[in-house]
Amino acid sequence: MMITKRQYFATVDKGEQEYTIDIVEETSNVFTVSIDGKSSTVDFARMGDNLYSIIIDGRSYDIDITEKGDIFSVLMGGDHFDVEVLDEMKRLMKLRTSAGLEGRQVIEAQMPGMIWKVLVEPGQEVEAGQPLMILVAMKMENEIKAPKAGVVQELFVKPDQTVAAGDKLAVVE
Amino acid sequence: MMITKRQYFATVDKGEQEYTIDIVEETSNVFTVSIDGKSSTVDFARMGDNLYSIIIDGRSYDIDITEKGDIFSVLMGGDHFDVEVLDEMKRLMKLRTSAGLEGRQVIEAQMPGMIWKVLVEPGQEVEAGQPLMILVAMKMENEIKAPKAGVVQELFVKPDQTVAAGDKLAVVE
Amino acid sequence: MPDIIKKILVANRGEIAIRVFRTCRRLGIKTVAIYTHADRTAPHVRYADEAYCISDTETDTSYLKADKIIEIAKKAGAAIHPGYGFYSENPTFVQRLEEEDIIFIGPSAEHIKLMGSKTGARNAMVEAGVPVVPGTKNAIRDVDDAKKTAREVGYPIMLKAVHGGGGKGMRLVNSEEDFDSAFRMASSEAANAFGNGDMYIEKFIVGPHHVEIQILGDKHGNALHLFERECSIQRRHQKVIEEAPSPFINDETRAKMYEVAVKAVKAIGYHSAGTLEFIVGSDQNFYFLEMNTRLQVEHPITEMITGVDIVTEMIRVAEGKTLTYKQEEIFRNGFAIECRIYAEDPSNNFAPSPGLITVYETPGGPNVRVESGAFAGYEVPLYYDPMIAKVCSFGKTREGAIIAMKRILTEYKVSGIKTSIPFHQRVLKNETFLAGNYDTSFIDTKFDMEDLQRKEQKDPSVALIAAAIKQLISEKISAQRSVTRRDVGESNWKRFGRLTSLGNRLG
Amino acid sequence: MPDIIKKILVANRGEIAIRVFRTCRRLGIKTVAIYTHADRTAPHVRYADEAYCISDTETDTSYLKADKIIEIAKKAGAAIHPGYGFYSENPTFVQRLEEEDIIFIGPSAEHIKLMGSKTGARNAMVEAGVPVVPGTKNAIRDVDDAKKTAREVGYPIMLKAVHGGGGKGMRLVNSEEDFDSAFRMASSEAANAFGNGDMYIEKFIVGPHHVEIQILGDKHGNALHLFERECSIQRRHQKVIEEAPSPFINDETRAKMYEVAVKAVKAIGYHSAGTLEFIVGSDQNFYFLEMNTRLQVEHPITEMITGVDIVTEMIRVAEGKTLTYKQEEIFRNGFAIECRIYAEDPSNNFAPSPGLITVYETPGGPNVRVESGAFAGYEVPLYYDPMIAKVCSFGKTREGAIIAMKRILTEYKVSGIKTSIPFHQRVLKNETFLAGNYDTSFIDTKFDMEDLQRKEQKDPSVALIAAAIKQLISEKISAQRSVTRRDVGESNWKRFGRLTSLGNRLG
Repeated sequence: MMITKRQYFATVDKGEQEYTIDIVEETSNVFTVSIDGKSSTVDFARMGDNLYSIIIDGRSYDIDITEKGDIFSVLMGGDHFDVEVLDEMKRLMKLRTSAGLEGRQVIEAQMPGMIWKVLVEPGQEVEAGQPLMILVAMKMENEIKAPKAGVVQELFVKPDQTVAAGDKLAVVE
Repeated sequence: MMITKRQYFATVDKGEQEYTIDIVEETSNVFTVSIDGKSSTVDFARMGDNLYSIIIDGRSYDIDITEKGDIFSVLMGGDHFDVEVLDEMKRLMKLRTSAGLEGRQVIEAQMPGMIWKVLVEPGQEVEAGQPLMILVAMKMENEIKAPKAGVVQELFVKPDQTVAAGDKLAVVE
Repeated sequence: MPDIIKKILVANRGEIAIRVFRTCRRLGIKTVAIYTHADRTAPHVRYADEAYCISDTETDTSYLKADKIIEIAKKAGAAIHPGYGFYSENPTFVQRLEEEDIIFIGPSAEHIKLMGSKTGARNAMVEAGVPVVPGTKNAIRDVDDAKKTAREVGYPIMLKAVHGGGGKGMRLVNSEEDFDSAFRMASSEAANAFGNGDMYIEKFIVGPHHVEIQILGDKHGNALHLFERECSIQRRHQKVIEEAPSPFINDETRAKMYEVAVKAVKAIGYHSAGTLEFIVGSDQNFYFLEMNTRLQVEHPITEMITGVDIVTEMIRVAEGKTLTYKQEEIFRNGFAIECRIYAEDPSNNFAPSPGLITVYETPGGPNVRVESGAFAGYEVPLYYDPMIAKVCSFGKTREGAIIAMKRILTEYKVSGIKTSIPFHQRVLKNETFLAGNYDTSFIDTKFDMEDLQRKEQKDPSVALIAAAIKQLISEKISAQRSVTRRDVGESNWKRFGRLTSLGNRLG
Repeated sequence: MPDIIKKILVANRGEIAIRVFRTCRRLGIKTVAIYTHADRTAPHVRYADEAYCISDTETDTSYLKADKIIEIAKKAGAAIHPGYGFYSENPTFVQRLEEEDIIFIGPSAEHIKLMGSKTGARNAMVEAGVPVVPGTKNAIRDVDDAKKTAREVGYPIMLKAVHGGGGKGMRLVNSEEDFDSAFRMASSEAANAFGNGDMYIEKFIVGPHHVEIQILGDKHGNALHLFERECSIQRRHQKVIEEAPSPFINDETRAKMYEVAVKAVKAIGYHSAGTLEFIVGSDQNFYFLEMNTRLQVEHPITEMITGVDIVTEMIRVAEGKTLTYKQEEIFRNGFAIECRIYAEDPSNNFAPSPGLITVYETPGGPNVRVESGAFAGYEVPLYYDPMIAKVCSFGKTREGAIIAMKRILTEYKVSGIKTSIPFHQRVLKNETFLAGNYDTSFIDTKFDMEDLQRKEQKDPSVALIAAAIKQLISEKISAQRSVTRRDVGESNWKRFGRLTSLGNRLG
């Protein structure tokens, strides 16, 4: 069996602190994971679609991991962590893009639903927090607000359109 | 959408009676099924791996269907039916093989387990019901018996070997 | 002669349809489900003996199809139970059933209508001797008269706009000296907002609790109460946790509330199950708010502390029978708590989270009751209420019920969508909640979002480890994908097993 | 000073490990699981706070690893609960724990040893005034003496071979005139079979019932009973359905049994949970069979009718505390039934059915308790007991518990493996069972295989329709497979959804 080694850089809940993680796959299911040099033996087993049993040096955890790109939403015992895990290349790319595109905000749907009303037009100036449109899901109205002041560059949706979580709704720049 | 039509011939619990079934897929999920000419409208929806919700002319059934080749093990409300469903070609083939291979019995494992003991040798004459081997599963010993008198032609397993349900164990002819 | 009900159509969906079907299955009554196209795979459809689609088109998601429902019920020979919501408090629908000679498992159209009108309900209750929130209800014409009323009602009082709503044109007045200026400002605000400056006076309830009394009545003049439920834990005016009995009211208040509730039910001749909602002040005074003329979401906790099956009683009453019990045969045993599980993401401001449920493990063991409308493989639709289940715990003491619920929630696993389970877990750790000393402002004032964000486990190491390994496995699977292609058609679970071992073993 | 237990290792697996962990989680006690390589994905592993593998190799499936278990318990600082089976009645193991200063949550090694010996147990019970099955136990030397004994014991009697077993060398004697010939034949049969023709006499119990009394004792001389369980529904000497209380014994018998059980427990100074098993004849006479010095599989039904958490009491007793309750504080409320769900195929002579569980929906609603060791995605291993879960129902009456159980079993969905659920559904419809009038011969004499084969639904139309549509869909999927290939790596459930719609929509 080939041994896999990887190094990742991770942040938690969009925090400042960056953790360096080194992983070695020792045998089937068993990994050695070091976080900033502190090493643990980890037995990792899948229980169901997103459900995992993880044993770290004898501690047993029942964890739900939802993967969305490089962001892992980790739910354990009522605690929720959003962990971004990047390898060196992705980390470099991210540093570059976040420098370059700061002024341009792509607004994505945070939940699936139906666009009930669109309140702005392309070219319109908006303030930070100004509602752009109203999305209805499960009998509740949700205002989609401008994350910053700027001009509405693009609108990707129309009223009565159904959207999935993650669909692009608008661009404010 | 293409409409699918099929004709099948079915038996229940290895019984004598043969049913002629005509199916037409009307729209997505909806079928018209005739059994010996008696026709019903059927709404068929999958709920889980083997779990189906079937609505026949307004009657709702919660059914578990396990498929094994052309035999469908149907569990509904505590009732269990083994239904063999063949098209015309398979039906003809079956009639021929059962005539041709009557004397040759392939014994398959009815359950997964471990072969604990093999009690016969190739070439040995056995009586109907004579134990050929003992299979252990879940702390229970299960005797595998000769389905008919004959000679052990082949043995496919050895002691301590693990077998899956459906694995060939022996041939008695 | 009582009508024997042999078949029941539940004009509802999800957990409450299943709840009613459970009683039917126990009693040997046949069941009929209705469903929309979007709900074809909802669990109430396969639970029922019969199921009929009521959608006109594939995109029609409405359950408000009186004509179709009536047609189905007539054809099937079924009585109708409305559940909650939808047609449950619609007098026109009930009236039509009466005309069509279909048994409605609920109160009469008149009672629904009476209690559906705020004024009608208030007047009926005042007549029956039930206390209501003191005040005038009429527009203030003379300020001195109004002050006299305010003195009688007792400060603090609220000045409210007669034509108001949405919190505007309201002013809290703590003492008489503030009355004049408050009245001027509120009246002018109301005039601006609603084009009318008329104001009325209502007593302001300090530390308000939402306490409700479950009642049952039959058509023979019998009525009884099944104790109270405390429903003060609300978020956006939605109840989220209820408990029975109330940890707040004292036995004297309890006894008084039971008495007036039963008296009122008898006075108006109400039959079937119903609930009188009260606002109770920190001084234990209680005032009628409204009466719900239906089975409530939170009825299971009452069933758990009394052993009474409320749906069975509703069916009996609809058949014209008397209630199974007399008041003196009803005993309260222990404490029960209900958590409403919503398909919402508590870590993302409770955004709705519909979608495919991939893992669904419900809690087991003792002292638990789950009323669920979900299962693994179920796609929670966009179109309906986000409540997917109710989970209830029981204990000999309140503390016992709480620690049971904590244990129970740790066993409730839902993947694929987000649920409010972590929110409930936080509430169950909040000190004000544990002390049983909360009012309706709890979520806003005592349980702040910090409670929700706070982590039991401050160290993120385990999460980091889990995420990093998952990333490694995902990378391997994509690498694998680029070199291999697999057949379609193998069992879903076989494939799942293979992917798992692929993830675990490939190196 | 009592030892406070802060952590518990359960030297067991599956549902009983989880059962004990549930109480620990409620009490705030940390938990330790042990597991074999084959059980890495068993649910008790992820339920615990800590988990340690005890397998020496990948193929080692044994849980009998005293050295490792002791080492883990010492390192973790945990007390040990044995569950049932494995080390639960092993005095050597318990002795070692006592030596190693590890708290054992169970009785003392001496009591286990005493009750593990048939003769020792019998003598101790006789001494404590507990009735045992009358007979000689010594080899018959003189036929006339033996006849005298038989007369005293009362016909019918059994002649049994002293060195016998497996049902051989036994003879039922109905009256004295048959004694001589029966003795000659049985003795000669025994001589042939076992090389020794010695025989003894035992009373033959007509219509025997298996009734057991649950007891609790502490280290301070307190003992109490938690009423009885009726366990006469057995298949191949395995209990399959138990109920509490017994529908058979009368109140006089009940009272006598409770009294002798508690007296016996006090007489021998037993502590922790235990069960006295009795055989009760159709004449209501009862005789001690054996004492189980452990938590029993069927303890939940006793918990349901008493509200006592037996595991909590075991932990208290192990800590040196007194029992929570006095006898007069224990009340019996209602009826409870347990069905043991086995991974066995009742339509194939109860062949073991291990394998991957693809759908696992446990029953919800009121009056149910599920103790399960399975979940969707779990592969039931070959190596262990086939019991995957216990499901219990509660009712105010026995009939109520039975109809609740019927409803409950219809909601229990397990796909991928076969289970004994349909078998239980048949038993619950059997008239002898419903009458509560069964003895230990029930499965063989009253519930024949015809009961099992009989179908509710005689018309196979629905099954034919279901199978034919499934065949059509499978044919389409294989046709599709031969023309398309799909990527690996998509979500398991996404793929499931796609396959479903493929099956449903492709034409």
